Amino acid sequence: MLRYLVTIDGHEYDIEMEYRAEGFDVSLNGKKRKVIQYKLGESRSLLLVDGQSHEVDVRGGCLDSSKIIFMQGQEIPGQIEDYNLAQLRKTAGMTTAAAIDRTVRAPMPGLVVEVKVAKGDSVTKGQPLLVIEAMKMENIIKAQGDGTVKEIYVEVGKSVEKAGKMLEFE
Amino acid sequence: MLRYLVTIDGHEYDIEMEYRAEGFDVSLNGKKRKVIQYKLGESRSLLLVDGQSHEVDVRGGCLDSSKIIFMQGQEIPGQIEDYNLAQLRKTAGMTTAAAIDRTVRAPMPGLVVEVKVAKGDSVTKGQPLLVIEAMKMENIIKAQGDGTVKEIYVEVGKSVEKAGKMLEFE
Amino acid sequence: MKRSIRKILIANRGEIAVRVIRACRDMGLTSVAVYSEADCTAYHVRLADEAYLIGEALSSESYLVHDKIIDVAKKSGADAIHPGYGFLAENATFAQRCADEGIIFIGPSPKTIAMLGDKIQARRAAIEANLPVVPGAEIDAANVHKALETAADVRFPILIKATAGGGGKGMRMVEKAEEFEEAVKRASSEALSAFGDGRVFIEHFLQRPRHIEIQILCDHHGNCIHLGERECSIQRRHQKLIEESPSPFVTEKLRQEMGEAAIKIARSTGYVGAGTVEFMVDQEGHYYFLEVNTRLQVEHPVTEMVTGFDLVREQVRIAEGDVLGYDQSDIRFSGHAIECRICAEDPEQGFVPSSGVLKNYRIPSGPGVRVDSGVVIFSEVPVYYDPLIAKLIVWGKDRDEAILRTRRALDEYRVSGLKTTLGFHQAVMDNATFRQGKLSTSFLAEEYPDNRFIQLDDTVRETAAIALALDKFLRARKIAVSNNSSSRRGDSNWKQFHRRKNLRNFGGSR
Amino acid sequence: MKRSIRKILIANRGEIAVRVIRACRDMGLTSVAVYSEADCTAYHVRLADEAYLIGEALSSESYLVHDKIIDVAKKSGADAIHPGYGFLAENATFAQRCADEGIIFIGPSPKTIAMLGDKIQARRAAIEANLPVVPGAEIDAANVHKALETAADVRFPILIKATAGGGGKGMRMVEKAEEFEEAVKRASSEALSAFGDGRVFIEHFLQRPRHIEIQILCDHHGNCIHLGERECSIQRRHQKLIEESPSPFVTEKLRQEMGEAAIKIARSTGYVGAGTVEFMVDQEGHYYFLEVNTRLQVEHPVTEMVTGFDLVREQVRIAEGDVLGYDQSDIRFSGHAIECRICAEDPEQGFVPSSGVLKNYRIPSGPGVRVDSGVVIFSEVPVYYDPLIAKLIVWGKDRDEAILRTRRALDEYRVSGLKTTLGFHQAVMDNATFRQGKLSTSFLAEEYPDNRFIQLDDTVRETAAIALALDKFLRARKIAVSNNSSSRRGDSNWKQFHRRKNLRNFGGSR
Repeated sequence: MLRYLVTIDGHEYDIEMEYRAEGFDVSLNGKKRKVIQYKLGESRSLLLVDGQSHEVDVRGGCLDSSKIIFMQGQEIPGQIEDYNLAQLRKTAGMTTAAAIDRTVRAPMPGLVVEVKVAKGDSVTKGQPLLVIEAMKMENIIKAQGDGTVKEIYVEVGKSVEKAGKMLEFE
Repeated sequence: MLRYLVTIDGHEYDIEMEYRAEGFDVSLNGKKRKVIQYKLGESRSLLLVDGQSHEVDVRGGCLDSSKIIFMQGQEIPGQIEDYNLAQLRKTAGMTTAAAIDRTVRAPMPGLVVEVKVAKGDSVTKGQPLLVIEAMKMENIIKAQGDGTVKEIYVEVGKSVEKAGKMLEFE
Repeated sequence: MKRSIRKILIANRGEIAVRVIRACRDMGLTSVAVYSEADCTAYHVRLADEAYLIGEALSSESYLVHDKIIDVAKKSGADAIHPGYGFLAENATFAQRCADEGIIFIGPSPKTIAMLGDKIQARRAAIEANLPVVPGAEIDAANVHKALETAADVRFPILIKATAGGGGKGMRMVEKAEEFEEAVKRASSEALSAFGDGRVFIEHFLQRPRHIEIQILCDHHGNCIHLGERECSIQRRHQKLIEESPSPFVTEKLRQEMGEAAIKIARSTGYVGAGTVEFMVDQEGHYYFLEVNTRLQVEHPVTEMVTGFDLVREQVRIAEGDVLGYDQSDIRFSGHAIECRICAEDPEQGFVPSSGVLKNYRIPSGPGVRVDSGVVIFSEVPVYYDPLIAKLIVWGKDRDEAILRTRRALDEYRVSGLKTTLGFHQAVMDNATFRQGKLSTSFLAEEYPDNRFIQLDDTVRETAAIALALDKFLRARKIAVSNNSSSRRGDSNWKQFHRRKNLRNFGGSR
Repeated sequence: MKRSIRKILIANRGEIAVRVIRACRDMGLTSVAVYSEADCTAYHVRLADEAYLIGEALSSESYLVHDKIIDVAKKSGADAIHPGYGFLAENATFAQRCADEGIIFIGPSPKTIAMLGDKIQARRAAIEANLPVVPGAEIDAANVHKALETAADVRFPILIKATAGGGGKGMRMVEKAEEFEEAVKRASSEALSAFGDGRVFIEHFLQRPRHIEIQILCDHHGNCIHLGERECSIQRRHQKLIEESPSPFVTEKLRQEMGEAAIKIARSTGYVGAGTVEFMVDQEGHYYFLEVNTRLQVEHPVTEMVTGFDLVREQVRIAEGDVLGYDQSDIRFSGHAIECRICAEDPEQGFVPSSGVLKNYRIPSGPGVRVDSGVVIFSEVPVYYDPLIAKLIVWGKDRDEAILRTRRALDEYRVSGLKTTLGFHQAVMDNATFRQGKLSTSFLAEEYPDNRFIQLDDTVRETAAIALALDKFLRARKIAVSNNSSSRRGDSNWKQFHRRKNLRNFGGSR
């Protein structure tokens, strides 16, 4: 039997799981579930949870604690940890949250049509930083917080890839 | 420039082919064709033959001379040889045809419900040999020629795979 | 009388299970699938709200076991069972069992099923209702001598049919007395294995008849209407392959006559639910009663396309005790619909079944195109069941448009990993006799005596030849490049080509 | 006058090119595709009978270049050009060029396009034809002071629109005078880059209006009919997302009035072809003329579903000089249709465009479901063009059935590799206000002020949690087995499980 702490959409689930010949015995926050799994491919499978049918697709690296579950046309991000490790971490007061990113990345691929700030500028939250044209629409990228521009990685007239670094704050 | 002899559905094509920056120059039995190819996957591609659009899928091992081309919902078997080798072979009077098979194979997967002959029996062309039930239909397998039964590989009540050996003539 | 249905168990698999599950969703009802071990990952299991394993692959261990189906119905709290077609759809014992267990069986009463399922009784009922029938009689397969006498009375050629059966199983056409004995034995044995009942009967075989059937709907309150006809003449071995509505042969007058005949037998047998009254129609337009199918037909979608009705919804409403709510004068027909049955079969090899995994599977869509499919990409088509994997149903404003559109949709369809009847349907859509609407159940035998359907034209052959040459050419270039990568001459050209090729390789293999 | 069309060049890409190619096939005509370097393997290229490369990815280098399109038309021997929507569809210069070259442009005359394409002139025409219009005026973006005065006359809130444009491009809503200057500049610059024409005009902004439009068909012989309305109120930033026909708001009387108004402006401007007259309708049922779109609309299929017409076929017939052959009294409406635009956008991130390769792509089908898709599995969605990848169009006998069926079809749809609006559409179909038909162009802002569409329920969250735990559990078991394969205890159980797993692994990875 293995025990995990799973977080989905802000909800925590304490899951205990055991394999039986006729399916998996699952305890989900203490509620018993019978789960049958049929593989549909590399990452896709059909789950029957107490008979309820769900097609799911779990994507992400083998060792990642953050994964994405595709189901019912939706993409659901989730985190998983060994239950005991999670308890230890919680007791020690650590957090799994990533450090706050000082890097401004492109929310979409597109063409840089305007850079409204220069290196060294102080900007305030909500101030327009750049304008990107994508699919014939101009999109204004605004500052998510206050800060000073440390570096600009893009140029007007050049294209930028999705999640490409555009600008960095100090 | 490379030259091939291709056989499709009993028709022979003498094909010369050369790569150019803007597409392939093809001579097909002397007729000039401009061919552009875009890959769609491992074996599938889009061919534009003088602008005419065709989605094709060429299946078969790298070194096989016999391949299957899927196009327009059809499966087309074809053979290809180096043109000069083909000429040599023809001059020498050799044939590429496979030896006639004395083995009776299952035309479909199914359940053997009757074996109508025994080892050592002489059979004549058209004589029923076995009955296979597949998808709720009984299918009678008949002898394709005259012969003597050398070996029977199947049993009543057992299933047989597609192309599985069922019976052999001497 | 009014009983509400909230949850339906579908006692079937494949495309018809998917069809009924879709109807459940469209009505806001909960669907429960059952599946055998061969169908663990089948599309109907994936699509249903709930799914339960009921046994081994053989249908006699799963889909046909009354107890297992009833158990799941109770366990899941289903109010009703939809049997689809085949399996338990025309099984009076099962329908009675449902009634005894307090579960609604979506179909006519056990009594009606039993009576109409027995072809002899059905024939008798038709005669009593003044419907024309072809000469025929019951025979005893064990007493061949007597049977042969009866056959002579009925007149050769004759057709042997399973008394308990349907769907062409156990059916045999016999032209001469000499072939009779073997055929009766074979038909009786097939009938026994398919229906657990070896009884057979014989009928005079009409020359080049059309198969035309009438869709009926009858409620619990005595209302009964018909939804026009379907022509199902394109058959092989009594298996329908292509169906359409309206029939290119049927006039408004004939439609009305046959419709009234269908309603007459429905009324005389107390029919409730959706049903089909099948007729043979000779080339002069005389029609003869064939049988009543007490279930949803495979080809029901062509009627849906020309009438706008959802027949599964109507079945459910009738089962709930609803009043039809419309009468014959409300029924409107619009345009023309054609259905092609896409089977895992090799038409060029006498339609032998094919099974395996669908390595590629892409359905057509767009204006007027509907696909009722039991499979998706990577589905496995098991050997155990009917080879029908999907139905392509196409609507056009007239028959010509429907044919061209069907041809287009067939071209867009992509299946690999299995042999299918796609190429066969392409051939029929291009066939001049078919286009002229000159149909009969002898169509295939007359038009394609050697089972050769696929005629390659020059363009296809030439393109295939180029594709093959190009494939070999590119492999040779690849080898040449890796053997000779330091050579300067020609290299730049090759590199450029290679770069372009990569740019354009949007394939799935990377 | 009668000119026969045998071969059509489609001067477009994506789903609309596929739509027109399908119509060509359905009519037995030959189709010619053009494509940019970003579209080498696009579905429209694969589906067309012929295809020609016309330049680099940027549409200004390919799909918008008149010379290149005309060249291919001549080279391929096309009789006619279908422009789809966008690109050259409402370009009078291009339409004139076609006429000069002797190629049929499938659309109205260059003069009509030019006149109706200029929103100021179109507005004037509407006023002359006695159609109600909202207060508005042209402004000079360079003279902001003067423009602001005009804006005050028109009354805030106002809407800034591109004079030459359509499809919401360059459109800006301004609530207060302070925001006016920046908005005018931005709108004018967008208009310039999108249409090569920076002119803008302003209109009073109606509170919570509905967007309702009338489909018209007019032939060369003075016949003009309408095919009812489409309601397109579900919009964001003036981009339509969901359309339906009929409108849940429009009564038979209003339909007749608006239909007659649409025909009036069509007649007064000598309109020929398929077109759309757009109106804003306030909550009291007063309608105001908005503009005429001189082309096929993205949302034309909902009209096709409820009328049985193939609008592309009608466009071709009209272009050939055919007489309509039916009048207003022949038009019948049946049932209800809904269209969902499936865009490569992330609704949760303010609908930012998404691009990439479709790793999985499975379209729904079955009763009443149509998908007009420009992509197939493994297609690449490039960054250069409109994010619309497909349209789901669903028919039901009434609005309730259409909504439930749309919900079902959305659930069956599978896309991975890209973010799409599928989840957004699921949310709207479940929305109580939408279900009640209480629509306005403010719907999204009012119902989803924070752009959060996806609400996970307990079952989905719990199942996702189990899926994640199971994924990790199975990896752990795998590692345990390979580390401990000589251990006897527990091994047999694992082996059995492993065997079963293999048996059931029908996946694509093997």
